[in-house]
Amino acid sequence: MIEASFMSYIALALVLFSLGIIGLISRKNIFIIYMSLELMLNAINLMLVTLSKYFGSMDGQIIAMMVIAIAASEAVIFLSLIVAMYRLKKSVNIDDFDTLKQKGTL
Amino acid sequence: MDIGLLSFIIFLPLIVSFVLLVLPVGMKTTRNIAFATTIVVFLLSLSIFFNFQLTDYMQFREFHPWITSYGIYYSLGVDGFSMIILMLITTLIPLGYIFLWKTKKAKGYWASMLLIQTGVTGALLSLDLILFYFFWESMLLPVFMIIGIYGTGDRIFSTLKITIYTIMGSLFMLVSILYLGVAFYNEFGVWSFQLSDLVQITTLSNIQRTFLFFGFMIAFAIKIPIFPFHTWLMQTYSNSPTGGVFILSAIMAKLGIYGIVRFVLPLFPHQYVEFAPYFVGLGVFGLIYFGIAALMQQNIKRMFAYSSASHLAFITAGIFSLNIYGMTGAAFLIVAHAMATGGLFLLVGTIEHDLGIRSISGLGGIAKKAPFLTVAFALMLFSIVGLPGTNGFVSELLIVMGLFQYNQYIGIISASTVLVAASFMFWLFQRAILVKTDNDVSKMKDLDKKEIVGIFSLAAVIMAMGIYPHWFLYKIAPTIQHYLVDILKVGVAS
Amino acid sequence: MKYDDIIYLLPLLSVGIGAIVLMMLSPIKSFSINRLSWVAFSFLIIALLSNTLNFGMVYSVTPFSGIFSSMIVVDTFAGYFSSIIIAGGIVTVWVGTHYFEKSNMLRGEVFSLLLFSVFGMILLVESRELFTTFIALEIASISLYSLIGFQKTNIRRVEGSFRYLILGSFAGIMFLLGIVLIYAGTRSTNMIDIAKYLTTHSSQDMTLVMAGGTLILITFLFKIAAFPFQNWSMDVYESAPLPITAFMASTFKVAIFGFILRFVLIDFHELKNIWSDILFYIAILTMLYGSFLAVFQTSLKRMLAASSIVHTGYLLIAFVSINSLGESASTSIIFYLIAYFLSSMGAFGMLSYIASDDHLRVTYEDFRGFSHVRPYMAAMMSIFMLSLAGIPSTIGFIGKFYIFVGAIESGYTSLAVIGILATFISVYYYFKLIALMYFYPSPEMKGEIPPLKGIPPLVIALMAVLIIWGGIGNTLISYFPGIDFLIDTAKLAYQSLFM
Amino acid sequence: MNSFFLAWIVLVPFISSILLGSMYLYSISVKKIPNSVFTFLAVLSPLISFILGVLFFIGLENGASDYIYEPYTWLQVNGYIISMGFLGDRLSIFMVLFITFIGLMIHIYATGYMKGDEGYGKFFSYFNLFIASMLLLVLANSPIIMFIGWEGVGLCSYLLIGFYFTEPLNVVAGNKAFIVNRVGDLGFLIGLIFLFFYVGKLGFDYGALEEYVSIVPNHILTIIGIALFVGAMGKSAQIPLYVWLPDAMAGPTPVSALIHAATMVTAGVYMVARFHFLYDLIPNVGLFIAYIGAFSALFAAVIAMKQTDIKKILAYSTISQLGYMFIAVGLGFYSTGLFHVFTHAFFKALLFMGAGAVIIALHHEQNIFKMGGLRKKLPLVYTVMLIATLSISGIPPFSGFFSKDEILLKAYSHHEYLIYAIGLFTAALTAYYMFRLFFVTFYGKNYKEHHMQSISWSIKAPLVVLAFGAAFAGFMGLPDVFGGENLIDGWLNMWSGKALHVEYSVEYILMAISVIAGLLGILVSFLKFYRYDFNQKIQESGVVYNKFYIDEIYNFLFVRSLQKLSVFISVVVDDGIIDKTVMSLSNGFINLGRIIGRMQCANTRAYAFFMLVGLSSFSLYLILKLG
Repeated sequence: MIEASFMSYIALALVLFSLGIIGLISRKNIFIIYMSLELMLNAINLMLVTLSKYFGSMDGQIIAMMVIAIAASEAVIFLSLIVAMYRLKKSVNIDDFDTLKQKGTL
Repeated sequence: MDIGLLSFIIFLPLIVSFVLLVLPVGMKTTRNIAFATTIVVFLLSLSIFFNFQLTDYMQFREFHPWITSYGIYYSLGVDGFSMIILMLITTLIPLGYIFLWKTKKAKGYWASMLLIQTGVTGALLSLDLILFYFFWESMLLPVFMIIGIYGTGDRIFSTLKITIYTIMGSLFMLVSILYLGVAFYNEFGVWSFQLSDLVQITTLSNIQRTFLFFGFMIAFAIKIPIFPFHTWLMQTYSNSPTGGVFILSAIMAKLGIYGIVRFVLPLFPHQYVEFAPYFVGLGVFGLIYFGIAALMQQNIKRMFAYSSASHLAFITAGIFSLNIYGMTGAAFLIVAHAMATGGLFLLVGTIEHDLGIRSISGLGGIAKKAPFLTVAFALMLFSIVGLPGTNGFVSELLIVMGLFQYNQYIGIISASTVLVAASFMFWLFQRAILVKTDNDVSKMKDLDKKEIVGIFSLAAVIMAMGIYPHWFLYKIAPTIQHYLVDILKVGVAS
Repeated sequence: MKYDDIIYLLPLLSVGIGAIVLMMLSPIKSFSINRLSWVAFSFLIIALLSNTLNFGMVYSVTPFSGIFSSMIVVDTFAGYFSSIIIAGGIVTVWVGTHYFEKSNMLRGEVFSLLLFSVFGMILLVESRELFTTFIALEIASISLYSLIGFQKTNIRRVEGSFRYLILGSFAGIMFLLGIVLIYAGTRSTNMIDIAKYLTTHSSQDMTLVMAGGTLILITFLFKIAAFPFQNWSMDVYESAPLPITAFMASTFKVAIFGFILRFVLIDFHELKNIWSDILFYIAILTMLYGSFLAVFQTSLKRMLAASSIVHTGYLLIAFVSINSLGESASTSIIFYLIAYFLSSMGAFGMLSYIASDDHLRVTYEDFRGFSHVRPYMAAMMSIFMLSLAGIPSTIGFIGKFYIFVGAIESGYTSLAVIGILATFISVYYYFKLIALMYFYPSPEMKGEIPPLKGIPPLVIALMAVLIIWGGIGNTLISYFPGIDFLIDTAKLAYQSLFM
Repeated sequence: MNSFFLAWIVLVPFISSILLGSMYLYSISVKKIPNSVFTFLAVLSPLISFILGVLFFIGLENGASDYIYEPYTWLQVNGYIISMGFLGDRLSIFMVLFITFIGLMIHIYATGYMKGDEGYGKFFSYFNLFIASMLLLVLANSPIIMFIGWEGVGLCSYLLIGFYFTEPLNVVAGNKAFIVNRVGDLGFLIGLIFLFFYVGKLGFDYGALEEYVSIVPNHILTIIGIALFVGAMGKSAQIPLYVWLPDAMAGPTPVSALIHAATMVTAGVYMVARFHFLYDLIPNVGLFIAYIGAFSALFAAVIAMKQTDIKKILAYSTISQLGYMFIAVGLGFYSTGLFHVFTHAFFKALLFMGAGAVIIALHHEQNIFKMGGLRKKLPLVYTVMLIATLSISGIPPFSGFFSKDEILLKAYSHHEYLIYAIGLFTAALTAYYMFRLFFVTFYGKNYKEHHMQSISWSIKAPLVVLAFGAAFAGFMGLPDVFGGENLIDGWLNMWSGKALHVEYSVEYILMAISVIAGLLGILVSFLKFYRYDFNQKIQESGVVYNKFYIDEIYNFLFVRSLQKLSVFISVVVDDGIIDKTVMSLSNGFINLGRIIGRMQCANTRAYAFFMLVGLSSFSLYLILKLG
């Protein structure tokens, strides 16, 4: 019973994680890319929480807290950079930002 | 740490050149001090020559730990073979200075010359393979600099080309050296890159040895150069300044030969014997091939490049002839050719200095303006074409004998050496020096006193070596005997 | 409260405190960049000195194990690596000061961020608990992201920073996932416990642990820019301000290797063999890709970035051979890291110093005839190039020597041969710069040679000297610490891992 | 007589040559040295050598054994010693005597001939050097040492042919001489090396060789014999290597007299005689040599008939006479050959010097058809030339008759009738073309008047001396038919082994025939040229006049093709193939890099995708690994 639910939680987490990866690769919008990264992080959090519940120890959940904190700090940089990029190019399409492309003979 | 004679010979130029580079001294001072240094080194090497015992052992050994964790030692030594080359280097370089005297080059030029001397002597005297590689690579940098900065024509391309070409070869050699070291470690449980230790390796299979053999040979074949690896030579020679081409032709190429004898021969005796036929063939082929190619060259340096290539191919054939005639002859021809070709390049350098770079057809009528230069040129040329009475004849005779001993037909073909050089050298002499043309050679000046003394003393040595070769040869005889009997186990003359 | 523990933690603490103090000071107008740099320098030097207190001995302590529950270990290994990292920080500070003063795009906060990054890296090599490692990694990386993108008005910087951010956090997420899997497999995130668990339960199925380990390895490969994960490095190196590039290129690699060595040697030494095959190919591909990339670059910055990929390949050679011979391989990695640190730090530092001193030089062509204008700088630059190319009489040669010997010794001769080929190709693009600097007349008018003023040139010159000394070793003066000394200390560091 | 002085026979001219050379360089670059100094040194050194030679001669006459002097080991390799040795036996001393004597004469002659030439000192430096090398050649006790002299004389001839080196033609002629000689030396060297490896190890001086030569297998001996003879072909200008000698006349006339007539070109003959012990064992090779000689004699004579340059004519006649010598030595009659060498040295030197006198008198005019009627103007030259011409045409009692006739006689007696016939015919031709030269030069009608230049005594004196030699040297080899006994044979008797088996009656007839042949030739040329009309146009064309186009053929076969090959190698093979391959490898790598560099597309999602690929490949690997 618990086993089943445990596995399903894990499965859910993995599904979320894969969604995140797919989003990261397929979507063009900067925000959505950022969100899919967050999605992956949260999938991992879900895993952690599940595991700590399964092991009956707290440290998994502590780690999850910390992960959230780290995600928040990353969010700061993300948002500030997104703002800066939008200011410069008036675009949120990630493919528009290729000023660093390798030119054959620069 | 006590400094032995050899270390002194090696590092004196290095120290002096650094001091000169740091101190704010002018070009002239730099030149004079550098010259004095080479003279000192020459005297030191003389003392080595006269204190040299008549044995096949390494003498004047020096042995200090360097990188103990990998058993890399700073170990030097001299045997008969390297002794004559040492004498050659230390004799030729001061002469070179005398002739480069009036070139208006910056002090960096003279400093680099000193660095080169350190590099070549170091590579010549080191008995630890890593140490050898160390010098072998580092002697390339000053040459790189000299050609690149003071060269002419497409100098940058050619200096990059020679550098990269040579480094490619030596990197293959490096892999082989490391492989040997590891093999020694696996067998004996201690690290060592000593030549005397590495020769004791028994575990390597024949295939491995063959690969390693070629790893070494590529490095030396590029330096010498042996047939398919020679194309850098022509561009480099024609674009180098006199000093650079002098060093390259008279000394560095010879070090390639030396490397084969010093390292390849004792490390892979079996492969050495096994592949000797191919290298003898390549050598004799190269002798004729390069000789013919030289015939129609328009640029003197380019022609000399081909001519050196031809002679070096001949030397290669000699050292692979596996008998005492060929080996002795090769050793002797190394010296003979270095002297003659070095002298020739220096003389051509003075011609270029006075008249500027010209094709052969742009010269002519120099003999009337510069009789001393002409005589000196002729003497060097006689040695190149192997005229009896010069050391060139003795060495070529010996090599031909060696090749004959090796195989009668090869010997007969190789005897054509008496034709090859003569065919283009005399023609060059005629067109460039003797015959009066309507080219303006009024700016041509004759050699000054220093140069006359220098070049004619060289010529005197050349003649002496031709008239009384025994006195110069008997010191290296035991060494070569040792190579053939104890290492290759083929006997002095099969 | 054990005071000697404080001694051991002193490097970490002083860097961290310094970071905070700098953050406080930076808004104050009266504190010019120059002053801030002195502050940063003093904190870093304290850290470095406190590292040298217990230098040359083998030790391994877990300070305040009660508080940190032995998440942090301070041993010779950590000391060794953190010294390199702090040194990198110092060099960056000195070189950077000059740069930041001239180009007034960055303000005082950079030093604070820099010290935070250093702090993260030290923590990275000292942490013995996986999640702490993750935090350390994030600290180091996040401060780097912001350093790169600090100049908000420059699209290149912002874009590079953003790309690095996305990919970096993606890698971080993999790292985290790896931790979670290992946690799932072993119920612990402490390396010691994990190792214990693996040794005791060696019979059981280790799939989870291996998967987790693989994910962590991938992150490591990402951070050192190994083959399939290398693309970011070119863009980021190019977009970052030069001192920051120098810092990243040289220091971050050291830190990451510090961590992965500890991870592999302590934690996974039971089952590290599983990766050797794929790492073999990754090493080859990394070297080849780097060479291909570097050989046609015209921007010096990009060339150095590409060549750093090649050097990663060399390091991976040693990393592959770590299975069969742990000590000598890790020794050679450490030694090569020092060599590479000196060379690349010198090269990038020189670039940034030049960029700040006279007009900006980024492409090869800008260096045409450079030796006539700035002979000393040209000489130093050539030394760095030679060392990167691994020419004898520089430390780069000795480093390559160890790595290739190790490869051959552990039977990976093919790796050594390919490494040699990469070296041979590298000669081309390194010597091209020397040729350009020396063999051409300078386009600018040749005035008298301006004297080198300030500390940055001294620092760079010091590194050049060290490179030469590390190449020649102690042939000249037998008692002076030479190459052997470096090797022995590296060995000590290795031994301290297993206490 | 102390054998130590053998070395000094060589050393004296050698040292004086070096002295002269350095003095010359000094005088042209620093301050002038009067010619008298040069003259003194130059003439002194051959004189000293001559005196020494005479002393050794006396020593040998008094029954002393061969002198051998070995100062030092020249080369010691593999335990085999080649020592720098001098051998003074009857053969070498004989050679020394006439070399130094004729050399002395020509030196004196040259002092007059070269008067006022700016290269005076240089000339005598070379000349002395030549004497030294020639003496080393004949005195050497080992083939290797002999080879040193052998090449030395070649070098001197190169230097002297190109004496006026500002003129391209001279230098070209010099090069040609040197290269062609080198071809010969190649053969010589091969022969030496064979010899060394088959017997030389037992000792490489002539004594040892003679002792052990019998151990060499016969086919090897044949190779050695032919190879050595190739050397002789080069040096002594026999078919097919004769081409250099006519061009060699570009040098000053004394050079032609000394080197290209009297001494150097006979080195080949001397060499064969020196290796008699070897050639005695291989009669077939000897026969081959004889035939080569015979054909050379005929061929050269034919060419000589049409030449107009006085020196060229003499050059071809030299080739022809050398042919006679090779007939003799080839058939094994070494002393006979050397006898002819001896007489030939006199009359040919005399001819050249006379020609030289004429040339000087006419301000360096060499075309005989621009001369004529010089009999009145140059009575002395006329007389000596007449003697010499008669002598070469084999008219008794002049020296040429005895030696040449003896050769023909030996050929006949040896039943080589073809050779005999060729020799006889050639004798007739010789008489013809020599008298053609003589008549055209000294007689003829309505030639234009020349303004003569006076001839100094230093030129005339040697002419007279040599004229006596040319006239009476033959009596040294007076055949025993006339109750004389052949001094040369007697002197060199130790190996003129083959006895003569023809009766006196036959010998008389043969003599008569050859004399008649000679007279016939003279008669023909008398009719054609005694009253030669200088107004008529002489045709300068035709196969014979152009020497059968041999030079052109050689030029096409060897020189042109080699030059083409050279260009091909350096341009097509080296630059075109090898270097291109090397460069294209590196460029290809760089271009490949450009292509691969496209992966740096600066697209974040693509980068992420690459990472994902890496990730999945890792997981795949892991799955495969764990099974």
